[in-house]
Amino acid sequence: MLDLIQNTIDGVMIGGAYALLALGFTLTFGVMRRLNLAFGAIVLCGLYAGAAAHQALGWGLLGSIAATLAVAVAAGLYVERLCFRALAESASIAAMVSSFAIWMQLEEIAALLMPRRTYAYPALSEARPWEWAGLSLRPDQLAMAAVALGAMAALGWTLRRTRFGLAARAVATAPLAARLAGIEPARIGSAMFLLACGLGGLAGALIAAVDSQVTIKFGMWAMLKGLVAMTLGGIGSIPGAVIGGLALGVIESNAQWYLGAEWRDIVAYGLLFAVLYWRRGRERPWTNS
Amino acid sequence: MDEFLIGVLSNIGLMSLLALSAWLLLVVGEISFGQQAFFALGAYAAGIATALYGWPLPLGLFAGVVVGALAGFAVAIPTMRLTGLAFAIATLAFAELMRLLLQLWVFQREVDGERLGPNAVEGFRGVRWVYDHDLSALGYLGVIWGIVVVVLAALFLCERSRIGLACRAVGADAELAEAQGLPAARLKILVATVAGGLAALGGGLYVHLATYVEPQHFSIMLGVHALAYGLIGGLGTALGPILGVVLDIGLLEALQEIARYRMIVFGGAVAVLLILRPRGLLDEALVRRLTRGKP
Amino acid sequence: MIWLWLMLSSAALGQTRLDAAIECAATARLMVYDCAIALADRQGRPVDGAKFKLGADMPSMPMAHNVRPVEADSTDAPGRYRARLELEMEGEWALRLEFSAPRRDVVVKRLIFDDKGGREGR
Amino acid sequence: MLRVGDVVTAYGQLEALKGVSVAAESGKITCLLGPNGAGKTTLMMTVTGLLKPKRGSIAFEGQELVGLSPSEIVARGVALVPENRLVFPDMSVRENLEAGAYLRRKPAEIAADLDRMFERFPRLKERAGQSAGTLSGGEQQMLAVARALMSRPRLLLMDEPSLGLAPLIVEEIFRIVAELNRDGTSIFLVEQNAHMALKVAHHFYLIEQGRVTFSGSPGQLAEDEVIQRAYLGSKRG
Repeated sequence: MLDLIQNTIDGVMIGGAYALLALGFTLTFGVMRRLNLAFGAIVLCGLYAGAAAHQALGWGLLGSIAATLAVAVAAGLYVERLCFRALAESASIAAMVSSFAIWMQLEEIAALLMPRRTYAYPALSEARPWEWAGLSLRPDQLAMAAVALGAMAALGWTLRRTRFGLAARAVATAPLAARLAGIEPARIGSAMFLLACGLGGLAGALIAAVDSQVTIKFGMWAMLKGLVAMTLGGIGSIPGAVIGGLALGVIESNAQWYLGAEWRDIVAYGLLFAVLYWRRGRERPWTNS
Repeated sequence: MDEFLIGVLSNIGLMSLLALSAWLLLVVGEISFGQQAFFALGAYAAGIATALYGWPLPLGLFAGVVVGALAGFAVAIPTMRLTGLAFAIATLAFAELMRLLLQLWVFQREVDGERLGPNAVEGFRGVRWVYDHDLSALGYLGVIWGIVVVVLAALFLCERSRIGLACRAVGADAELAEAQGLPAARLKILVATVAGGLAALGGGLYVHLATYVEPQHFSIMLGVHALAYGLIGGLGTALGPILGVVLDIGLLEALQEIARYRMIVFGGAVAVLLILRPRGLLDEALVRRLTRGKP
Repeated sequence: MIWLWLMLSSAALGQTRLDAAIECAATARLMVYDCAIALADRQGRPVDGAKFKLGADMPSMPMAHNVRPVEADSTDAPGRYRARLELEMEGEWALRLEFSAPRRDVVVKRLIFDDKGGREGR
Repeated sequence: MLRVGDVVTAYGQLEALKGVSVAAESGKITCLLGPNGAGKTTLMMTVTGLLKPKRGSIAFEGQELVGLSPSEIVARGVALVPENRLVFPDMSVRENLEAGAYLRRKPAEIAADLDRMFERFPRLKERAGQSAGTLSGGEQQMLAVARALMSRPRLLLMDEPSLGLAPLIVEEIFRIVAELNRDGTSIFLVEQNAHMALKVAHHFYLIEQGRVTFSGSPGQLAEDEVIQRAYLGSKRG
């Protein structure tokens, strides 16, 4: 029982970061109906920039996170202009494949500039774990979960309470009606795309700071986790992305504990396949948001 | 011929089979991120047949194709009711499951005093039929391209058949095709089966060239490349995916000066190309214009 | 046709298979490594006079990263060879030894490369 | 106020509007009647900038609208109540109305207009917090009208407001149309329901197969014939 609780706590912590990655996909998918395959690579570029700032300029945690966010948004702007803005409405497969090509491009640039296997990222916290009634809690993981939660709350507030959020939800639920109200879906889509890249950068920075390192494989990892978490919660649903992220974290940590590390991802993918099968994979962009 | 060139040409042929597999599904309107799983199944099945049981290569390849096609069929049945992104992610989930299970799978036999066979993350080494039978690199290149040409010829024949036309109709608009009495779901399952077999054929050929495979060969990276080649080359003809592979692996790899920057050049070029031609270089409209007037 | 020819091609040759141990050291130039290769037969006896090329492939993306193979040179030590390899990035690589003598054969070894060098393992 | 001159709009090779000229006068209700597929919705989408005409001009208060984006056209004072009551189903009634005022920047004025809408459409006030997808068809139509009004248009375009609604509700809708007009909004509406439209319109056009085939005031053509042609078109009838 204690194990289950401990695993669930650990799972929720990492699940917060997964949820941010999933939201990155959901926000773009909701407004643009497009899958951004370069999402992981965008996050990777940000993290490499953060690590470079840390290594070359001696920047600390906040500086590195700022560099990560800035470069992730800049890379996002490049991807948005090249792969999404320029392609007509009907060419969603082309936009996806084009973003894949840019994924490869960004990763190659990252590997050329920084060809080492691992780079150090400033640690979130080096405080010792807190022990309580047989449970342990890592302060850095708690901080990660708290920041992720804060970011999600801010996102929720933005969507519900601001003019931009209102417009974004209008575009997501009825794009034609939104245009008739004077909202420009392309502009909202671009802004949402960049916001998603920022959230992805934040999630990446949190995870890299907990691991205090980053490798070239992070981009692919982030993309897969985000995609799986988004789909678990229902493709395109905002609360679904949050629930999917948390669920993925909890499932993974319990599967790892009870079945072994090699089964962790097997359980996650098996469940994903089953969820798609039972829910018939309905796409529910931004419902109940 | 230069060995490096033979190697590159062999890779183009192998990748073409995988790209054709992804392209077939694109033709019926489905995006698959998971064709690498069938490539893996073909590689493991064919390798087991020749290396562990001493089957001749053709029989081993055939075994691989059967396994791949059966798997393609088995996966198609539950996934065909999904559409769009959900289908793509389901194929991804399947392929990753496959890869992770291969990481656990140990199946070894003693052959000539050596333990051979799939060995979890260590992979499957010692598939040396080609070397044991002293088939030259050039000879094996001939085998690969002989098969690619046969496959292409078969696809061209299909393209002009009733099934080919029906597949195009389903790809253009599945609901409309169904309303016209075409069995869209069954056609898609048929295509997924053929695509599974085709990818497995590529995998079987690959393992005998490389002499070894390991599960991480078959990550999503491989599958999405295959998918991208299909779209870049063009959806209009089976030559499209081959053109896509040649452009990437062939042209840029062969120019060694820029090989290090290959993905930077290629990635950017693809993005620009797709803005100009969202259905690829050899898209349906171009193919129609080129073939117009011919019998 | 192809099938027939393959079926008729020679039966398995009785042979001595090779085993290789590889270690690579980083050089002053980034991503360039000096690799030392020890060849032995299955009984563990050093094998001299082999001719082979050393190539590399990234297991995470097969068929795409073709590093042009380099010829390995023999050294004075028994069964020892060396080759200088240039890679595209650090990480996991499958090194492929393609032999033309004593007989055509392939040995594949997986190494992990970092700033110090490349070692076998995961 | 609105002058549409010789507009041709095509979907690929197919010309849906083959040179349409209509005008809507300030302070009046103008009505365009015609059967399904005659090009009514295409004309609405062309005027609002959702479709680009192949040729022709659309002038609003003397300014050319062709080439402007839908958002710029809304900003000039032309708003469309789209066909099929296109509301934002997952947003509340109040949020739907706020979205209608998206281009306006003065919160106080918007709030005042919101109150005015709730006054005019008490049913919407009752359901202000409810999501729009749960409203009845008639309520959704009211919401769509109110949302368009929230942009403070000088010309309100309406695309088949009576479509798929029960007769009683249709009457209410047309009562509101007349009321809005009395309060000073110019209205240009397309309809198939000639009977109701002729009751409120000051001027009407008939459109058949992408061409305007009649222009006049109600009464200039026998109602039976108008109804016949508005439903079926003259060539088939």
